[in-house]
Amino acid sequence: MSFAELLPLLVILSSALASFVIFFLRDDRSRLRTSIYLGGEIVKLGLVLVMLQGIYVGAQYELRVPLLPDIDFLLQANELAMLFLILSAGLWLLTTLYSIGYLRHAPNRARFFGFFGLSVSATAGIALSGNLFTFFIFYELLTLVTYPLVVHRETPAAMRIGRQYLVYTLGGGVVLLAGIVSLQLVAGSLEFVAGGTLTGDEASPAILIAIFALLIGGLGVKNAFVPLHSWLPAAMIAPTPVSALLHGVAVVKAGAFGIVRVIHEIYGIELAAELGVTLPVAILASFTIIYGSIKAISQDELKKRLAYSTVSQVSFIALGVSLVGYLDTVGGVAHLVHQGIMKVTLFFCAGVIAETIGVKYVSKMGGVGRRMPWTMGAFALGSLGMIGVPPMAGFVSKWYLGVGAIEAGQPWVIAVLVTSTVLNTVYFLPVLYVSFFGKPTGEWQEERPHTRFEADWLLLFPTLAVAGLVFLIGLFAGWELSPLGWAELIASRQWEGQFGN
Amino acid sequence: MGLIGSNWLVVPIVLPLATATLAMLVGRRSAPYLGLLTASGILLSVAAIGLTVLEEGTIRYQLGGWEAPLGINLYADGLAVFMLLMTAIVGAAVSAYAVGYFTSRQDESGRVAGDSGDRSGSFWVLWMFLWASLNGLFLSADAFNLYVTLEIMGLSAAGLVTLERRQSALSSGMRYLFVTLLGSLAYLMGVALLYGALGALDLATLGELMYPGAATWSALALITLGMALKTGLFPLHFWMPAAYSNAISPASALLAGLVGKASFYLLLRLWFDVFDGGLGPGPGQVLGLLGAAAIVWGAVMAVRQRRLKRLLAYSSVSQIGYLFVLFSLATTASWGFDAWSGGVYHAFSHACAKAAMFMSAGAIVRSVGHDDLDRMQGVGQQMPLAVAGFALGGVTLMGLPPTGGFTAKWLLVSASLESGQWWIAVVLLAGGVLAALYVLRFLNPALIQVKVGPVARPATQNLEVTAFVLAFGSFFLALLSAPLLALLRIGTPFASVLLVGTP
Amino acid sequence: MSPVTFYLLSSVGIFVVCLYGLIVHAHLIRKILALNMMGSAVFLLLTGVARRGELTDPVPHAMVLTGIVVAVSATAFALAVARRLYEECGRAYLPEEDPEDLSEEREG
Amino acid sequence: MNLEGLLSVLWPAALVLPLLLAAGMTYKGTRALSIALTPLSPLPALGLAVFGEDAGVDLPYILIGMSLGLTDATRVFLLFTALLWTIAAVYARGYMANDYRQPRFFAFFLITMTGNLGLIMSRDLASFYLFFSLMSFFAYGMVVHEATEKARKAAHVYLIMTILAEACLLPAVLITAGVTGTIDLGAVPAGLAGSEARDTVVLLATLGFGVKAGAFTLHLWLPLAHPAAPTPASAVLSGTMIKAGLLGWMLLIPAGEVPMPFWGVLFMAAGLVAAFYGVLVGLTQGQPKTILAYSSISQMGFMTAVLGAAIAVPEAWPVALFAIPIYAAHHALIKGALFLGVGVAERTEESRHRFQRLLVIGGLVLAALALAGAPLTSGAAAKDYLKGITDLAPLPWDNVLYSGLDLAAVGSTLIMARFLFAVWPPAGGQEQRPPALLFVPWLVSVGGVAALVLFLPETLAELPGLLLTFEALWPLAAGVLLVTVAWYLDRRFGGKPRERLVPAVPEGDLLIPVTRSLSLVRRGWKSHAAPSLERSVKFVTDQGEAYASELVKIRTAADRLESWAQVWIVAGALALMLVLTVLALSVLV
Repeated sequence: MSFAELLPLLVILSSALASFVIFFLRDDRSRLRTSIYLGGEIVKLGLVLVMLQGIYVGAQYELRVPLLPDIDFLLQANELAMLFLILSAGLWLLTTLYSIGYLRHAPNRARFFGFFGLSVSATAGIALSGNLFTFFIFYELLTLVTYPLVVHRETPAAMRIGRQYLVYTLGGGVVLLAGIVSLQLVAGSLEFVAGGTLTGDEASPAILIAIFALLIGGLGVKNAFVPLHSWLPAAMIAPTPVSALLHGVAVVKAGAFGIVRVIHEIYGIELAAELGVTLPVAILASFTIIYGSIKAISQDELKKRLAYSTVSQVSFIALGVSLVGYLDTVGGVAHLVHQGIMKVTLFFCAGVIAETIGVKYVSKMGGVGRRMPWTMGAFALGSLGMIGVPPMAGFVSKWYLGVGAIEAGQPWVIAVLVTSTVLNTVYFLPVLYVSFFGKPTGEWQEERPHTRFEADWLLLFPTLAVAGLVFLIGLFAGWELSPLGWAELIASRQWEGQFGN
Repeated sequence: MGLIGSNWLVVPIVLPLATATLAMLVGRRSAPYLGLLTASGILLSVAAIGLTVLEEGTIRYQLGGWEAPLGINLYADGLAVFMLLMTAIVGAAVSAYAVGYFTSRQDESGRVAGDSGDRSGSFWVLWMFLWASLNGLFLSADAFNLYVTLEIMGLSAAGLVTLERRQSALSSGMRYLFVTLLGSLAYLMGVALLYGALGALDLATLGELMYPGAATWSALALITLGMALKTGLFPLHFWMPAAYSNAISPASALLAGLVGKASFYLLLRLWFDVFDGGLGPGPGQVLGLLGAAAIVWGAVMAVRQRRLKRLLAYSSVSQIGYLFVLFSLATTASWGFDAWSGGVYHAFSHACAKAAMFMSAGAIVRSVGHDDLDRMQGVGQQMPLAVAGFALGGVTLMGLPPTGGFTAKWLLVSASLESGQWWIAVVLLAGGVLAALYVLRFLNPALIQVKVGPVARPATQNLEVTAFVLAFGSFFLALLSAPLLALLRIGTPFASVLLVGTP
Repeated sequence: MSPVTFYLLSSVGIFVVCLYGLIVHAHLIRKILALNMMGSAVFLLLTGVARRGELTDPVPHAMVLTGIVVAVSATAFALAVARRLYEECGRAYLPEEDPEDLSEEREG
Repeated sequence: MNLEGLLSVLWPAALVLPLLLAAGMTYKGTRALSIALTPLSPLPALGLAVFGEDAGVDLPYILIGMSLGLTDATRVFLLFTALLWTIAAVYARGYMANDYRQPRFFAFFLITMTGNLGLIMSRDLASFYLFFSLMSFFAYGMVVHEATEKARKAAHVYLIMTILAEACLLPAVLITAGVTGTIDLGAVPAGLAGSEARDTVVLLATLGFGVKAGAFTLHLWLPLAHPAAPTPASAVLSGTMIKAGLLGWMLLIPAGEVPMPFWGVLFMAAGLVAAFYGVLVGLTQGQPKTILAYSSISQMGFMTAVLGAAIAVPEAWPVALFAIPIYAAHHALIKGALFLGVGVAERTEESRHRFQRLLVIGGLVLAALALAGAPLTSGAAAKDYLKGITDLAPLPWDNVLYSGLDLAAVGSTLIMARFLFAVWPPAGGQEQRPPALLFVPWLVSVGGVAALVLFLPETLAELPGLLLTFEALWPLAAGVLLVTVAWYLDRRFGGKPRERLVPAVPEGDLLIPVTRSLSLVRRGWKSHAAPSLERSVKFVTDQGEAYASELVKIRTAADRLESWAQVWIVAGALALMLVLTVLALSVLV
């Protein structure tokens, strides 16, 4: 087996092995655990960077193992995969540091970090899958390994929510599986091919549409399309690092990423447009965007508000790729990264605040801005990004989506964008206002002693780092290695010629 | 090579028989070691048989050199080896588990049982007989030998259920005994009719001579009835929950994992090798329909249970449904092999997973002293490995990748969609979600943390480890799909389909 | 009606009647007896089948012999279990429901 | 390093420097230095405005490709904007000297300034939008700074209006980029002119920038926010930031490409209404800063109306491109001087220094005269330039505009008189001087106002002809006459007619009915819609519960069925059925 074949596997295994070893360490051996874990992470990040460089200069990484008749287990790195991969691997490192601070004195850390690493491995697998079959394997694995994280607190409420989580995601998986099997029967191939595997001659349009509906319906659960979204706000019962990386990024993105793959590399944008299936997806996404925002307004619990905001924001990705245009595809794909980083920032902030001074509700955030200016500053960056204020990352995505929608002849999308912007403002600005200009409602519930920094440095620094990223990747979006630049690379290299222009 | 290779076939039958006899003689002290030794011997021989079959194709062995119809013929094709392998793996795991199980002084209800050593000895004898009969059943090439192995299997299985001297165990064992005897008699009646009509017992010969007629139809009906009873196909599963849940846990693991699969295997073998696909599409449809109903009904009832082992028993009712679905799918059409191999693959993965789950459940029940689901709080804290083993097994039941359940489900769903019976696909897929529900029925209370867990009970470390290892191993069964499916292709009744179907 | 048919019909008759007996009789000994009789019905059929051709076919006889051995051991085992059940709970009936199934009482 | 090299560094530096200083406010160690350096931060931009003609710089890696540069019109904008921010920054140092929230104020001040300068310097849509929203959102921090009830309310209204404005601007910008396929501001109007989306974009731009420019009906926030902010902030809010809206219109509306009579008329009408409305409402106000805010509305009305003429008639566009920036510069400097003067006058009230008091009064009067367009001031020239367009306006509007502007100038005189009455520093009092940091920048701004005439694009010889006209004189004279009469009457009747004739219009005028109707809607929702909604929700949940109890029934039925199937007879019957079915089917099928 050559290095090029092995590399994708190594990327997945590096985190999985580290996590696996951790399961068998006693809970109190935190130093050993941390070093193994961080070692795994650094190895993984290094491998990913090697791969990134290779992909950039045009190398091929592919691992193919036959598994079922006519179906291979296929790992394949390409530009799109790298985008998701680098997002998950990079944020994983920061989230780990954050988690170490977050769980400093909590029980069951070995289990937590173990499953956390496995989740990241599953995410890497999702990114690197070369066909829908492999994708599905990792997609379901992700469901499984995130379940213990959702119920990590092991309270009756957590268990109840864990059950809901599993039923929703497994239900979605089942539908997706039905779609994948049908696709295999119809097309005989599940591979992701630039421009689409399907030619449209395999079966009647009605069947192709039905399969598309199954695929999107299945992926839509993780992507949290309304009305399949209610697991996401509920899953906020998990510890904050989980909410941040997994439910803010990995799990929902798995759905969104799948939708990108299905539309662009299974059906191909032309066939999808011909079948008329893209518009319903766009409408569904738009509805989700608006519904999520409206629900977010009425949430007093900060994490819930952020969760509904996730519901809303993730659908921008689906919206972008389903609009059949070059620019909005770029915008949607770039939003994959942008939304991830912004949402991680916001969740980190929420976690820092809850951990440091015990404030979890927006209505009680008066004066937080004065007590924790850095944290709230980071929150401000993240929320301005979500609103789409330039030069934050969110603006860049919205710009591409909007301009692309016009170019693609779908002006109604502008209305969606604007409504979402206004609604985002309505639910984010009060948070900022209350925390910066409001008066404290009383003593903080459980204030940790004020150290040199306003909070535990392991919590604070990753937060500031991601907040800085929100700003930088927006500001330097024009750079060719920025997420946007990479998204353009994807669109131009992988899906070239699919678009009319 | 041929001589040595085919001689291997005898080992998995003779070795446990010999051990059983020896175990009666040596007593309870050394019986476990004998058992473990046998288990490893069987594993070895099965591996050897498997390699031979993979290399050289099917093997036929004539015991003592006597030819059919008088002599006893052994026959190993891909399917038989597959089942042997399943039995060897699960059997070895259960053996290891049993060693730990019987060294502890207390029985499951927590009372000190004076006769536990006694039971240990009987367990090993019965289990070795059972193993011999299972291996014999998989390797038999004629209908009457199948009856004999079936009876030995039924009797030793019923013996295992009644090992426990509790009223509930005895009465459910009794009921099980009646059912299994009735099933065997129905089967024997069918064989008698077949012999009357065709004048042969060798399966291959029967298959060649088969014609539709009153006798063969009746034989089919009787054999189906017998095997459906013994496997516990809905709605004839009435004996199953009690038998599985009241037996001691190693026995439950064997019953649910292997015994049910053996009678299913028998039906499968006769259905496609002898009856040429059930003499027409009709009967298969009935079984498929009942299988689909079983999936739903079993799962619904499993969710409704209040006791852990009954939950597992009903889960078996549901999972057995997956096996029978293949009868309505596996025809000579291009998807036939998919359906057939999917069902068989499901048997394998379910055997491993369910055995592991029963083993975990046994460890838990032993440790906390009851199997009341509502009082499982804190178990996850106390016995993480057992709960993890249970959960991993549960994932197989849900049919998620990378477990074997996924491969099976993929193949079955694929076949059902291809054959146009999409409603079966719906049931199969919904079954996975229902499985998640009943697995959570246990996990939900078990994972809840409590300040003070249930009082520490006897150490069950070994039991937990065994259960976990089996569950963990079976978790990755989908990754072995390619070699295992290649094995199944050898001597499959769908060879003609394969030539046409797959490139 | 040829002798074979006669044997066949009577065997089926006995089988069905005994099956009925197995199902409706609650007493364990009756059930065991019913099972035994069913076995005999099958043996009857087999012996009938053996007489079908010009020559007597030895194979069914071998089967009957083996079957009798099996039936004997099964009966013995069943009787042993029935006896033990009687010793444990003082009755020779099977409860229609699993006693631990729906009982509210829980161990503890 | 040659000048070009220096310039290419200066472009980004002009934007980065203030941001760096703003960042410096966050850390204790650098705070004092940052505050001290704040007045220097607009200087690079000022330098660019002076020397940076025709130059520019492209920064493709920023955002979607940032491009900075200046045109003739924006150069004027940059010039007065940078100048006023510099003056305001110095002034703010004095004004804020004793305020412990100083760092926060300066951080917002600097970022808002970056936005204001950046939007003028950007030559691409995205950067323009970036800086525009940067300015809009961060100005909130300045408005709310005093944290009084009034300031909070003002900031609240400001924020809501700003968000609504952004909600219009975002689509306007997106649609523009989408239909024109370019983000180059120089190419946008041409691309937009022929497209179908033109009217949509113009509508959205009108609304979006109209909020900032204080266009009639969109001005609700302005009379609240401008006075509520600290004085240096008021000066830049009213002086320069308000002009950003105007600039936005000029950049995005494809005037000069195609005639757009409808939009032209709308702008002209709205502008004139605002010009008078501002005056009328302003006259009723008592607070000097509020009066100035209304005056700004009125003055922006002038410019809006003239812009309207250029929108309607493409030929007028070059003239407008020349006249409007000059008028904007003129108004910006004067408004700055007036607002800053309010602060100075406040602190001069109780001073015994006669000279200083005279100086203050003199300066304020000078600025007021200039605003009213008195002869010899820049006002006369600026208004003259504006009038140059009226000839080109479509038919009835040329006269309407012409006389409208004159009449409005009368109004300006009145409102300035009202202002002077309000701000007039009383004589006598204690020994206290305004700090030099307030006084000096104000003096500079007044000097700027006075000297503005010298920088007009005319030769010195032509100036008197331009500045000493009857046209400039008569509105002033009429205004002064009216004021005198009013003053006399007021004195004569002891203020009663004023009370009776002049209704007390609350600050924010139209905002009151708007909020009332909103609260009416809310009450309606609470009393009617919400209960019925609750009822329907309850109905649904009731149905759900009923369904759940049905489910329980089904469940128990299932349990019963299951235990029934365990009865031997039932099981036997089922087995028999199975046999018969298999048999029947194998025979039949």
